[in-house]
Amino acid sequence: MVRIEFLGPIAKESLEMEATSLQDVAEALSSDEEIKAWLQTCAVAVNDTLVSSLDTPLRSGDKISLLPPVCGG
Amino acid sequence: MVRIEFLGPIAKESLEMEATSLQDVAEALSSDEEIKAWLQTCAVAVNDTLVSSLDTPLRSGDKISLLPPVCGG
Amino acid sequence: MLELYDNALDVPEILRRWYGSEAQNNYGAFIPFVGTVRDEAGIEGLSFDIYEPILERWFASWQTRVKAQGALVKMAHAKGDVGIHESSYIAAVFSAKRRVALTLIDAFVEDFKASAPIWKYDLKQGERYYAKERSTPIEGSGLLGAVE
Amino acid sequence: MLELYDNALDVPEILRRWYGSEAQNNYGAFIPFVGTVRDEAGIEGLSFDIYEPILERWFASWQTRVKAQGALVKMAHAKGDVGIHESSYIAAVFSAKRRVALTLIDAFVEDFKASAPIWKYDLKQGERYYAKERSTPIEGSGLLGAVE
Repeated sequence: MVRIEFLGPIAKESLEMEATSLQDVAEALSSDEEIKAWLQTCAVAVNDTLVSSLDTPLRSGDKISLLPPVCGG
Repeated sequence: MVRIEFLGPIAKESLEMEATSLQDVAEALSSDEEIKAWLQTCAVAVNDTLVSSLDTPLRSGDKISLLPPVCGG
Repeated sequence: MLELYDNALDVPEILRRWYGSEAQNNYGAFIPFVGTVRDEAGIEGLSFDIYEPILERWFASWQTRVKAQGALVKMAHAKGDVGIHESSYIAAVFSAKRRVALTLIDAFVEDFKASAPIWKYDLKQGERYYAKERSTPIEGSGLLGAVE
Repeated sequence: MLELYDNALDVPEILRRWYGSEAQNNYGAFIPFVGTVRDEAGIEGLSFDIYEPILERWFASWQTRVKAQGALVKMAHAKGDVGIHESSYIAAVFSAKRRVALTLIDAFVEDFKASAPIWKYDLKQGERYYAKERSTPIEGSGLLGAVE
């Protein structure tokens, strides 16, 4: 099981799922209409490191974070 | 009579001379070996406004200032 | 030196402390950037969410980068609500030379705006509204949206 | 707002006062630049001469220029001797937007170095030595040297 966290303005509780890569996570989240709208503009971190490939392998216990567009300052 | 002031590190008392243009001032100062060494690197102000032409006319009572290279801060 | 505060920053106190802490360390230039909430668009203030683990990593990577140039960065940011004319953000660079400091404060503040995991909300009638139009997708965003 | 002081600047006090004086004026960005005397080349400190009439005109022209962009500049500088690790110079920009403020503080500080009628001396064993090698001729210099 991996854990998915939605940060900032995404009004969604975190959830857990079975996944061996980000590809699996992408497919699962795309089926949720509410989340799907955010996917185009969100960055993704695995265990608090930003990642850039869907092939990123996942292990049980990993934390995946979705980071929507930012505006600090 | 115009008054010539030497600013900052130029160790020279101010002086007065007859002059109707900066050309006259340039010629007079060039004959002073101590001052001549500064002329190539000094900016010139007439009555506290920087000027860029030797043809600048002068009137009696004008103040001419020589500003050597600067380094504020 | 990354400092997070609940609500508005005490700007004079933070600047005094940062300046004092480096005063004997032979930096010739100190440039703080202070961000203040403007009275605009009928807001009562702004509110901020911060995801601290990634902010700390982002900040640490900057500290390493500027250290290679003999410089130092500091940053303070507010969490939660900050009223109009109060300050939410201070960044600062210390370096030996002015040119390095001027270049780094610009690069740091711009990358902060583009990359730091902080979300801004307008406060209107006590409610938070995500400042979506003023927000920037972090570089590499959209990864999970590439799947059909 | 051009302030000249005998000897070193009280940085926290000046920053506190400048920040406070503009806090309600809806500027979103405040960027001070603080210059501090470095311990280098065996100096005991630096010393400064200022020609105030031309400095005031130079500063006033900058104030007019930044005002056209909705911004504000302030500056403080030391006259006379300033010791190692003490501050001799503060410049600051206030503006609505960060991009304007970042661009203006850079341009202001660089033009200050190139144009402000201030002369710097190294202090060694109580004597002043003109910092000739670090000094810059003001634009248009050499006018009187063009005569044969």
